[in-house]
Amino acid sequence: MEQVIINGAILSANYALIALGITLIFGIMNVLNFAHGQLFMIGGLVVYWISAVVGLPYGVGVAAATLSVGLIGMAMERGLFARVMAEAGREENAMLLAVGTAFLLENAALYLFGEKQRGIPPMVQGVYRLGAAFLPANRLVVFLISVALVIAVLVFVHFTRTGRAMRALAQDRTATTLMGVDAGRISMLGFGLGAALAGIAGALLISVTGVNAGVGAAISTKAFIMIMIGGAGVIGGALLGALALGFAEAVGYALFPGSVTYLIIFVALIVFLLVRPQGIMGRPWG
Amino acid sequence: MAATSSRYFEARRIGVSYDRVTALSEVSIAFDAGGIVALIGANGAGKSTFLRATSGLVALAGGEIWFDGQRLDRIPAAARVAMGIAMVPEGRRVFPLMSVRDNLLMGAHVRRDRGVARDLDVMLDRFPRLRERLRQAAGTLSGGEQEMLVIARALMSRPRLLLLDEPSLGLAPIVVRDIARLIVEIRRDAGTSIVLVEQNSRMALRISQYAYVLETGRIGLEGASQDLLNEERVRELYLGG
Amino acid sequence: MARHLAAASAPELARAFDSRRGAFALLLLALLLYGLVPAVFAGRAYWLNVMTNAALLSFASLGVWVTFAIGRVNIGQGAFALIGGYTTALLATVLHWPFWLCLPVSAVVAGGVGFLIGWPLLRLRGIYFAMVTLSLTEATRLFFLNTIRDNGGGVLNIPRPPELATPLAFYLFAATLLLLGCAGVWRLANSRIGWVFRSMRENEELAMSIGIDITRYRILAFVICSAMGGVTGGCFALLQQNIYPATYTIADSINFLLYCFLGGLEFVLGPIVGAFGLVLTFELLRSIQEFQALLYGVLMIVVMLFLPNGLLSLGAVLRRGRGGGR
Amino acid sequence: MSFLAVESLTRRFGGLTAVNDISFSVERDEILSLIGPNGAGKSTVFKLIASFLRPTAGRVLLEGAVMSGRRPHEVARAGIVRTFQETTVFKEMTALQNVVVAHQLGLAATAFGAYLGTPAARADAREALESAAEILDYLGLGHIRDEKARNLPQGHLRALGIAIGLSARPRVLLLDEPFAGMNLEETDRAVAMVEGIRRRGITILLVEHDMRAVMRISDRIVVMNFGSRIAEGTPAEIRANPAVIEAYLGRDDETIGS
Repeated sequence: MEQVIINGAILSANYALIALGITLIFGIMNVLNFAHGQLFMIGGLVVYWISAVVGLPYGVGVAAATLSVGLIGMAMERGLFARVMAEAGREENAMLLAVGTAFLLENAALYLFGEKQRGIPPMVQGVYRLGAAFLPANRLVVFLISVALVIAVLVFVHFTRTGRAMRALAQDRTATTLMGVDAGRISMLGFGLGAALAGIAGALLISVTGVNAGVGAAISTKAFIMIMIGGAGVIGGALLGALALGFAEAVGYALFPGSVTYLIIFVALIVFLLVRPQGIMGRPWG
Repeated sequence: MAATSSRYFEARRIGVSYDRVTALSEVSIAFDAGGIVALIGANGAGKSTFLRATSGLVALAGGEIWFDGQRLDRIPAAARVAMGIAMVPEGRRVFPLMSVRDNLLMGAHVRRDRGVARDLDVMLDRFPRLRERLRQAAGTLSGGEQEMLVIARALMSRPRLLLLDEPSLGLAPIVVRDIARLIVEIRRDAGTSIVLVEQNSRMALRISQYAYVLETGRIGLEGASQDLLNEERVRELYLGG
Repeated sequence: MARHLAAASAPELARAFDSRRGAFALLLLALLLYGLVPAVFAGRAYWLNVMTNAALLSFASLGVWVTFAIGRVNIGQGAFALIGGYTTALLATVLHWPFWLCLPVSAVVAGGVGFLIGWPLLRLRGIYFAMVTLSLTEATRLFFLNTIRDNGGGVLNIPRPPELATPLAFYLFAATLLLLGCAGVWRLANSRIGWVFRSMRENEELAMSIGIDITRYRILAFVICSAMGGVTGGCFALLQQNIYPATYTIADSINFLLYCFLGGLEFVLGPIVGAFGLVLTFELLRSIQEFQALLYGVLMIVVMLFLPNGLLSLGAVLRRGRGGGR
Repeated sequence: MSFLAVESLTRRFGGLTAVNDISFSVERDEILSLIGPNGAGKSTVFKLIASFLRPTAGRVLLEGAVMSGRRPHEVARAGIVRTFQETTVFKEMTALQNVVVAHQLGLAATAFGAYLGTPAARADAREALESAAEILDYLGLGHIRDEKARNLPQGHLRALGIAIGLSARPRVLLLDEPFAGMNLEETDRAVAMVEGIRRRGITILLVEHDMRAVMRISDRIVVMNFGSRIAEGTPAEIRANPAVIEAYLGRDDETIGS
């Protein structure tokens, strides 16, 4: 039981980074970022390259991952989505562009890193015991960093001028422009921040589970599940979704063999959406 | 056309089209600093479009807009706020999920000076209802409170020109009276120039000095508000005389 | 409706409903599929196989196109291909039914599942529908992975009927299927039902206000789509003589969508042009193996940025460009 | 028994009462207008009658049959057809296609029959086409029938919206602000058009701001403010009603002024 709680908390914290990122992007740009898992994957592989190949400290790797994935995100916004949005075309076109980007990033990673699962040694050694449960020190560190980052993001969007503008933009683009906010710049920053969060999540998780070039689709799917549970574009919803998925996974893996857990999660999710199409905290859709 | 304007605000023969539909054509409006100008007319006459063109939400199809000696119509919407133009859009567009406080702070987005915290306090003194609800999500306020909030939010940018789009829309008469009083006070206290678009033409004509009547994208009538208030044609337009 | 309008009234109405060009395009497609492809690739098993693949993928994408027609982005076609594939596989290997019986049953089973879950699912719109159908693909994969115990959830050694033993025979079968599907969907798109679909895509409220039972038509579109997915799954199971849970993943569901987009959503031929175009591009890029996938990705993005209405809109874009130049 | 009866209709959204205990009735072949300031709840009443919203309390009856609780397409089939404000048409279709598509009621052939192209379906298509052409000509849209709706100016779009509504063979047509944004001349033409529709034997319920047009066209007027009915009567009665004047122009308050 304790083990399930510990595992659930660790998973939830990491997932929260992913969910916050994708919901930020959805809220601001109204784009479902199909490439989110690929951004996660690139974050992990950059850390692998910096620390296992080049040999620099892990911290440098994480910083490099954050920065590079954030830049990729900003480039995606500028080069692809801002253009599609400007033409006010179909919402689906932006979605499909994200699919194309996912494909591109995945293949770039395959070309550069191959198919192999890449991992790096844990940052810290040792295992703690909490009652009947085990808590590896490395996972504890990852957990603490994730929680700290989630709090930092919450503080940023709630208490800074730019963060406020991002929230405003997600709620009413026109009214935000009327406040004198440069919507283009804030969109780019928001997309960059959302991407960077995915990158950090990957950078942290590579020391726990490892990352390979093909992991993107699975991560994106998890990200979608989380925002569907919580409601797309709502920050509190993303955190709720992360908690729900993290604990559902932890409980499921403790009770059922392998893939049954996700089968149950998907079926439960579909049933849930039929009852509550807009998620727990979401805005009504359409 | 002159390369500048001697008036504080001047729209010269401006036109606006949505897709292929003409919303405004050859509209000229000019006024000097420190007054209230009313724009009245039927639904779809182009009143809101005029405000949207002035604030930069829609591009001009023709004509020029000058404000305080500067050509306005080529400046992006966001930058116009920094120049001192604030617009309160139709339908009380608060940021519904943000707190009242955050809504007000959004209004001061363009300001970098230290006076923001003090202005917030001043604003809350002026609107005690908003102080009571400072941490509440703006979407939960009543219609009248939301109208107060969006006007206060616009004032947070310390505008020199305030554009108000139908502030009385759907509000109880008593609240309309409060709003009207507030608009008069804003002009009196801060010397802010105000363009007021209204369906409630009597209220608009009462508190403004000069007024334009828009009819399907053109100016049908203009004059001192006092005169229009007694004008038979205006009465007719709104009561089916 | 369109053809009868043409018969019933002046030719300008035929133009208004744009039916003749469609008939012509269908004829051209038949010539290409039955004439050009066999003539060029006869005896080259590899290329015939590629063409068979493209034809079957087109067929499944045509189904997805039908859900696009009602304004829904459907990322669930992989689920129905799996359902159809497993239906055929199990009926053929366990009950030893002949393929020609398995295939229609696959369509019915997949369509039936679509019918049952379509009613609640189709109330969702926009990204929520897209995400829930995506979840459906994954849920279906996991379902088969967990219910079929042997061979990692796979069904192997599916017998092929002697009629379809050669690559050419199988190709001709797939081509025929595609032509039938295309003619069927084209007829649908131009019939009263197609116009009802179009009206729902544009504005469901307005459609309701003129008395259209949008729930019924939504389900109709989804069932057609699902059944076509089921048929595709059955055919692929036979072509490869096996099926695994991983035969159709989210990536495949997304690919069906991509074909529609790349070809153009405004055209019944869109998914076919998209599928053949992408499959062939992929094959042609094989010579530069190393960069194949990368280039493929770049191409996809470029097309979507510069031809947002699909490859088939190229003609219209060029015409407009020339008109504007003058 | 009234033709269309609205009985104690109430609708709340969360804590807000948008429509509060509204009752009125419309007689056959009457033109009844529902007026009131923005936000008075007219549109909500409209949606409640067309069953696009469910009432919190109260009901709507057409010739004694309860409509509330039925789905919108069923209510349309029963004869209550609504139009939408301004530009709600099928934008990517031509005017003719818009109106032909709207001919979904009273068809002889089933959908499957239409797919196969049975003789009944062919007859349907011919009838729909003839009727569509007639409606378009009648509303003065004959010359633009092959134009894509999205390219049409607003006046034509509004007429097209009405054409779509007429195609559904309504017995009661609910018109949502048909005169909004029209100049005097356009309004005159539109008023004549609405009167013509009434002559076709269609009862009309109108939501409108343009008082001038409303006064001319209506047999009776119901005035709403803040979700409640504040007056009902003939145009002459309404014009003389002080409550209505206040609702429209605001109170003549001498304390406001400069």
